Amino acid sequence: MSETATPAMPFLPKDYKSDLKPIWCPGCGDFSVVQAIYRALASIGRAPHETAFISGIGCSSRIPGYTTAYGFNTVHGRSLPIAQGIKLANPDLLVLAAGGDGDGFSIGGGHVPHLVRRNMDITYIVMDNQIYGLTKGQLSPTSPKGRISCTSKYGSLEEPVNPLQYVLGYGANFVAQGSPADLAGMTAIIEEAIRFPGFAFVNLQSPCVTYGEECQQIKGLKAIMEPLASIGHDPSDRMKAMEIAQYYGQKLHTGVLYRNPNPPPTYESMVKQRQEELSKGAMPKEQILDLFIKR
Amino acid sequence: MSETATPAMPFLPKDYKSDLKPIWCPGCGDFSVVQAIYRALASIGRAPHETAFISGIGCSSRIPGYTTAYGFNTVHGRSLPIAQGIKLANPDLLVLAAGGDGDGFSIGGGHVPHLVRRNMDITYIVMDNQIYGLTKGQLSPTSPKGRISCTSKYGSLEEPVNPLQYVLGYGANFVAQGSPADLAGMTAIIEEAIRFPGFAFVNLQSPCVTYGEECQQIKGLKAIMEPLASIGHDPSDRMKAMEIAQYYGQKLHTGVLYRNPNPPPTYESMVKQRQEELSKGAMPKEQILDLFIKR
Amino acid sequence: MRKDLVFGMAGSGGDGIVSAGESLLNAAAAEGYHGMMTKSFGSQIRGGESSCRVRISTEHLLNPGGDLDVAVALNWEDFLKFGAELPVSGSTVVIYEAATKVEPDRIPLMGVTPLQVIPVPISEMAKATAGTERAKNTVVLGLIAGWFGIGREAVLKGFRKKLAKKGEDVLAANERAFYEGIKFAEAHPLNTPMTIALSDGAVSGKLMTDGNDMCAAAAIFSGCQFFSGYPITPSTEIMQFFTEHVWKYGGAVLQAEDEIAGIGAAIGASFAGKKSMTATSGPGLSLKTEMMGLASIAELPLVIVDVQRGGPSTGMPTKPEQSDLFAAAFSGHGDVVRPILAPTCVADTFRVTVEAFNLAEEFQTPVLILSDQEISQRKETLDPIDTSQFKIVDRIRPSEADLQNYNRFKITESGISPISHPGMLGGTYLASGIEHNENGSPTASGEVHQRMNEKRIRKFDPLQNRRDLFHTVGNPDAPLALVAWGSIAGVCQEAVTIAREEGLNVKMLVPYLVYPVAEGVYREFFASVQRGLVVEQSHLGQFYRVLRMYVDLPKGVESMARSGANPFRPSEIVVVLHRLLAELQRSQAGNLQPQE
Amino acid sequence: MRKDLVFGMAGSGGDGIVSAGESLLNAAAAEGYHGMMTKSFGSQIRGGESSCRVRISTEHLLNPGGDLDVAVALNWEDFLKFGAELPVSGSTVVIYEAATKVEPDRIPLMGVTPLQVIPVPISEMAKATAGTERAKNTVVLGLIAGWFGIGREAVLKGFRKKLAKKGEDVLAANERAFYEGIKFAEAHPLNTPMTIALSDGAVSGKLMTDGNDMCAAAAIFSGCQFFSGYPITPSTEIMQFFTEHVWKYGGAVLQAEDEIAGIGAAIGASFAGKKSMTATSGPGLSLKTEMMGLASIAELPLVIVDVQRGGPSTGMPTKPEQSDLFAAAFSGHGDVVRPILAPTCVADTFRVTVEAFNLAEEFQTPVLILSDQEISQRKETLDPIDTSQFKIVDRIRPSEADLQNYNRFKITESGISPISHPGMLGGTYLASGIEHNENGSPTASGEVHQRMNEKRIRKFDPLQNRRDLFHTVGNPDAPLALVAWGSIAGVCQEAVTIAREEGLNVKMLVPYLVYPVAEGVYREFFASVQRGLVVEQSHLGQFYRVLRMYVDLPKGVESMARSGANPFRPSEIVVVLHRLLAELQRSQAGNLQPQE
Ligand SMILES: Cc1ncc(C[n+]2csc(CCOP(=O)(O)OP(=O)(O)O)c2C)c(N)n1
Ligand SMILES: Cc1ncc(C[n+]2csc(CCOP(=O)(O)OP(=O)(O)O)c2C)c(N)n1
Ligand code: SF4
Ligand code: SF4
Ligand SMILES: [Mg+2]
Ligand SMILES: [Mg+2]
Repeated sequence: MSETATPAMPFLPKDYKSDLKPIWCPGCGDFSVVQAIYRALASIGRAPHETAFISGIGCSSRIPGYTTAYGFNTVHGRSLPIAQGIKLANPDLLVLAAGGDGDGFSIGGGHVPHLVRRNMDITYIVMDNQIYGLTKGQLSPTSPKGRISCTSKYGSLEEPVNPLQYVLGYGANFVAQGSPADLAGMTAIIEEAIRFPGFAFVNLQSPCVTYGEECQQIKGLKAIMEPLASIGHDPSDRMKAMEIAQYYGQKLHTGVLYRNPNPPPTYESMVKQRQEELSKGAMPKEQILDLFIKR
Repeated sequence: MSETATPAMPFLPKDYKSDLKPIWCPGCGDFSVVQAIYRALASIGRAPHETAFISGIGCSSRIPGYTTAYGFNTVHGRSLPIAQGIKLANPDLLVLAAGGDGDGFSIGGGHVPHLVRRNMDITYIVMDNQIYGLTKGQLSPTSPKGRISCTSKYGSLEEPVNPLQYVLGYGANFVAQGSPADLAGMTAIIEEAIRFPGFAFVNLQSPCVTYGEECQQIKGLKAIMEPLASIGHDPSDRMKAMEIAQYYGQKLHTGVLYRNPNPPPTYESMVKQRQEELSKGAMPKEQILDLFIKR
Repeated sequence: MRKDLVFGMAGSGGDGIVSAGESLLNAAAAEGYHGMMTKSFGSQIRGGESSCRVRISTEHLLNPGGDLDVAVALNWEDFLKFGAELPVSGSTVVIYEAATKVEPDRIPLMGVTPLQVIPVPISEMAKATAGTERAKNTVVLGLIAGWFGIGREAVLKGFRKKLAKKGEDVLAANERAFYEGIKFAEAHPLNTPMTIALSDGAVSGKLMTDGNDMCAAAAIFSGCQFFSGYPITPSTEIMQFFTEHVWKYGGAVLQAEDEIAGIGAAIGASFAGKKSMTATSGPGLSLKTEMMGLASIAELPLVIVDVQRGGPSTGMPTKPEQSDLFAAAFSGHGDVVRPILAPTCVADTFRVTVEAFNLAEEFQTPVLILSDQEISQRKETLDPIDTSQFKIVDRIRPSEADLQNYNRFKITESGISPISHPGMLGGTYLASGIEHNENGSPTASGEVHQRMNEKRIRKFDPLQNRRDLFHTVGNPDAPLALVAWGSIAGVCQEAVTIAREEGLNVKMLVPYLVYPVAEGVYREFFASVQRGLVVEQSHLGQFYRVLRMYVDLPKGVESMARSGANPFRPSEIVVVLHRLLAELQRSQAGNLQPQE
Repeated sequence: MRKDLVFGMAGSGGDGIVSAGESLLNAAAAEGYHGMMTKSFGSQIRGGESSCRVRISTEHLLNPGGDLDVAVALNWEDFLKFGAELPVSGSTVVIYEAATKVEPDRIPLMGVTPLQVIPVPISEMAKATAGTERAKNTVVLGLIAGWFGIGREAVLKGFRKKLAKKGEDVLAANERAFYEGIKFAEAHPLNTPMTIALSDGAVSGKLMTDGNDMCAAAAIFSGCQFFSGYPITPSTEIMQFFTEHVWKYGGAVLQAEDEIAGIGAAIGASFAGKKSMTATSGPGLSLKTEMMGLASIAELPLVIVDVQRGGPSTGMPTKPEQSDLFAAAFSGHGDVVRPILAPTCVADTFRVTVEAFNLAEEFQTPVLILSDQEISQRKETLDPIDTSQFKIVDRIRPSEADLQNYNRFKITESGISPISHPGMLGGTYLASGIEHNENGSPTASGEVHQRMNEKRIRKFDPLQNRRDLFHTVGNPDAPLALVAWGSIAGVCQEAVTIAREEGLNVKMLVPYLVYPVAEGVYREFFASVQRGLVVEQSHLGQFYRVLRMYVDLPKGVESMARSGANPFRPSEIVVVLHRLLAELQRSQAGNLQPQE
């Protein structure tokens, strides 16, 4: 997000709220997530129409429709490639991507490392409820081993995905975790992620009240919550962040796990530089066929 | 691989070599890889017809055709799902999967973590030449940043994938690296990987003589080679393995990076247990419609 | 006395309208009736609108019916959201919650005057008798028992089973609510009584299930030992059934990371020698496109279920449509033929699934089953199926002689080559998606490519003669005809019955084998036909177009096609048949050829 | 003196046969001839067999020719691997390496007696003059200059440019080898001299390029500022062109991690308001299936290139075929129409690509360009193209008034709704693959679904009248006809020319708009037709089937279809045309209707 494009005119959280009534189950964690996003966007202050909000498919992926940004509710698992095309086509936009744990780490899991290594300035928020909500309760990649669900009648046989460890392993420069169990903290994390100049990943443990287990509800999450600030974690220490990430699923560490103090240049900034260099003295596109003239 | 199925009759490396003449470029590193595989298989001693060798598409993915195993040269990036179906359908088979860096970490990258977390006893060998060989020299996910290729005329803008770090991050129980720059070492690593009871990952820096850069050829690789044994690495130390993995691309660490001294049960062993438990007293399949009788 | 009653009920998610429907269906089945139930929901996971349609009959049912005989609205807003799915007509009795405060002559059904409109203080009655509004659905069941004579005994019996665990109090409260409903009905008799004839059906041994469970059970019966797939509405229940039962038969199931891996693992299992299956719905089918081509060229048996929903893209996940036919037949690059079978109801899903496995094994090919959201999720009562009647086919394995110098892709007379699998001594070969020689080795020869394409397509020739995969109704010489596949075929069949009762000489063809097009079957069927309809639920009339590719349809045969979630009703079709007959008579009178 | 010569040469990878072909083509072009060159390789990356075909003519060329006039075999094993791609006939002069020790009357071409067979000690001559066998290809160029009169000057000029950096020695060695070839030719004159007429073509300003580069250049000309895709033979060069040039025009290119991401990013760029493109070949097209549906329902402009190769699956990556038509038109679940355009040669790839962007923008839809391996990789000389003649279309943006109460998916008379993009104040909306209302909000209403399907398909109606996207040849009243699309159209066009020279009254229709089928255009074209052929390179005759879906073909129109990598030759088609004429005459004599 280029700072220069930020207007002086202030926006309120409600300016980012659309008229569409959420159809989430009463009590779903995603209600808090969208509130946090309204607030984070307001405090950043970019106009809604300069924001593109991309998602896949899932309960969580309905979120762009509840904002006044340009929204794109794409197909299951494909928010990230589409978000990258948007960012490259217009780097001045504030680009958010969001979706569920299944959307991001099952069907969409192949796209994550490539966005990370391209380091485009896109913020990716996963509403990790450790279940497939929209399709009514199947195993998700983050469901714990042994979890009984309608597709694992006798318990899951797989180790869960560890989103934090994966994304750190991909070399991300900003990795954080939050939860509706701490609305203020979650808002602050989202805001910081958006402000971070480069790719930023936020995992949110957002309870599914309908298909989630007891321990994944707000109360359960609060019981295992451990704010990183409270344990004096230094977010510039990548190896330490990796170690903490191993507790995913046992503890809920909230806050910034890793923030690269010297963020590398973004992909789009390198593209811009290349465009500037190469467009100098280029033949007009109307004459591009001259390239083929045999001399 | 179940040990009990191993026959007493010995096999020689040539018993695993098929009549099909490799069409790799003269000098291609993959020639050494297939030799190493013949030898490793011979010393393990399972019959070729009890071995299933699955690949995707790429120069490297031609490898199953050069063996006398049951081979399946599938489609680009999909060797792992297919290998898993084979293993679950017949856990007694020795199942090998192999392919290129593009096959495994670009188009197929989304499948790797899921095989890792399912921990089936499949050995996955990547012939990492840091380029797309078959399609004639495009950028691969492991190509270094700045690499000039026919799809990066002014240099790549992306950080490369780090296969070792990724797979360790996914929680693999066996991760090793080798290279045709050390044929004997490579053979030993492959053999050890196959013998490991559970998923095993082997990254092989195998030079592409046609599209590879100077520093990626045997000579260049030898110059940066550092056998893990020579630096006294303890392969049971996962965090240390993670640290070493960071040198991917700068050094060529050969040997076993990580081997879980207490390998967890494989997926197929849990499946077997479940089958045994549940088949007891089950109604014959001819009567399965009785489940729907309204009483 | 009627033979048949169609109930449609709607309310908000918490109203338990679907559970009332299930109780009604169960009660009717217990009393020996035939029954069918479909459900429909809004997009919300919880708390949105929900509805069901229950049809009860003294005879075997083919479809969930057209206009409602009885409409129950717990609130109007939700009821109206279902639009054409719950059509009220001049012969409908409308029952609704009096607390909505809508006057009976002001109910929001523009242009329709129902047979009778009855406000009932349903929630009040629930609270008064059971102490909670949640018993509203029980009151509704009482009303239905009272007015329409269904379930008086059986509903209560069902409660006793269902509520056993919840204790005597709950049971008693529900009984009170139920009787309160009956009492109300008795106190307010209908203007025109609407009771259903006594059932003559057998009471015991009847099955009750939906299309997804039936499909999975049939697969296991066929010897399927491997399923892998990725959840997607409305097909997920197939995988769920496998995760519960397949282990018992030495099989395994894998919930894959996506649809590509889902079909991939199933292909792997087939390569390893096991019968295998994957199931999905539209978006997943699209993702499986590349892998379907692999299975075709590698000649591996595989059954793929596509439970159609509204498309394109994410589209309408909870609504049925028949618009995946193009994709099923033609998705994927290159020259490929993939057999497609389609059930028309829950009952024949069994037969179709068994046939799909048989064709897959016989022809070493992926076979698609095109079901749809309606069949897959509707519950039907069915007569017992004698499974011993079904033949199970296994792929042809190489003989000792074949294995002497084994050529996996040998060009045989039938085009089918004996197939080995890992573990079989002497049978090793290279399977691949690359064009290959008879022994499996890759080739870049155009001649080999041509021969192999020819082999892979010629092998399906016997399907042209599978007349048993078609069903015909009516007089073979009829000049008027209908063709329909899938769930809409049941609607058409009812239309034909009505039309024939009204004196029209009309016949009907139902293909279970939808593709490849068995040209001879259609040619014969159309021989007598001068006017006809190809009826389907897809905007483009996909089946009509596919037929045209291979069959010269008589000029008077038209496409009758509409997007999904707007099911044709038998009456609509009958109207068009009358129009066609009139045209035909006019043209015969003037001795004109049918117009183009 | 001939107007036209077709050379075919083959050798092993190191023989430099392709580079000789390029020198010959360049030389011919420099001398003012029209030229065309195709290459073909075995599966090896290096060291396998390789071949090329160079056709040189005094007139504009439509195809790379049928039987060879001149065959050059550096060794027989490799030459034979190309089979029908390098057909030798009774009028071919065969030149081959004497070191192969094959007697001239024993060359391994069963059943063919060439016009003349000449063994030449090519490698010996190379070693003797240039000191290295690697100069074999230069000797071949000398032989060609000597015998056929092409490139005497221009080849040497080309050497000077090409070898400048390698120093005088290398240049001199090559000159010696070249003259040695000429000397040999002069010493052994042909039995029947075979020189080509002097070209009358303009020497300067001619373009030379292949289909992939042309496509990419046309895209940039059309204002395309974003490309993303994944490498795949034979389409990769399109992406490569972009990576070199698009930055200059403020654009960007992304090599995606797979084809799904490739089309995904392109859809994203289009949503963001930029013209964008992706390109692939068969397997990649299959993978893009789901995303194509998303672009259709979200109504986003996008150009997708599919460079067809042999299928199904990985198939024959380096050979052309026309078997992706079904996939292009019908892949993907749900009711969708996607326009498909196809070039027939390198020259019209420009026009077709510009048109593809125009249609994509006008109709807010993905548009497919179906090219094939041959067009994409064959080099052609072409006359300069006046780009100022081309109109560039941009998507219709919402007006101030539209933005007052913006409905992105407004149901308009044309079916096309003004489209905003991020950054546009007042234009925010939710794009989605879910069925939606006019304002973009999700819906589960069957009625809305039906209206939206109708809108999304009705908007293509104007394509029915785009007669400018068709090309006709011959007498409009002809009773005999050909229809062909894509690269085979150039072959057919030559067949028509020959047939007409032979007195047949035959005409031809070439569609650049392949789908949707413009029914009226075909109806008009077929009005006079009693016998005809739909010619294509796909085993299933996909185009013939697609035509049948929408057009009642005259009974005498047949499918002439064959798998790829076995291109039809003009002479084969002419033979069939004669057969059809004979049948027609017989049937007219007997006053019979054409038989079914
Ligand atoms: C290609 C495709 N596959 C499957 C689906 C069905 N589907 C929709 S959402 C979903 C998963 C939902 O889980 P998650 O991503 O965790 O989101 P949540 O609903 O839990 O927020 C699935 C499997 C689909 N719409 N498209
Ligand atoms: C779906 C699909 N996409 C793309 C291709 C083209 N393709 C074949 S191999 C390959 C990459 C080869 O690179 P790698 O996997 O690293 O193997 P290598 O040839 O280097 O051994 C590509 C892009 C294909 N065959 N199928
Ligand atoms: S199902 Fe779960 S995730 Fe979906 S809306 Fe309901 S509570 Fe939220
Ligand atoms: S192109 Fe490279 S990877 Fe492929 S065969 Fe040749 S050397 Fe090996
Ligand atoms: Mg979830
Ligand atoms: Mg590679």
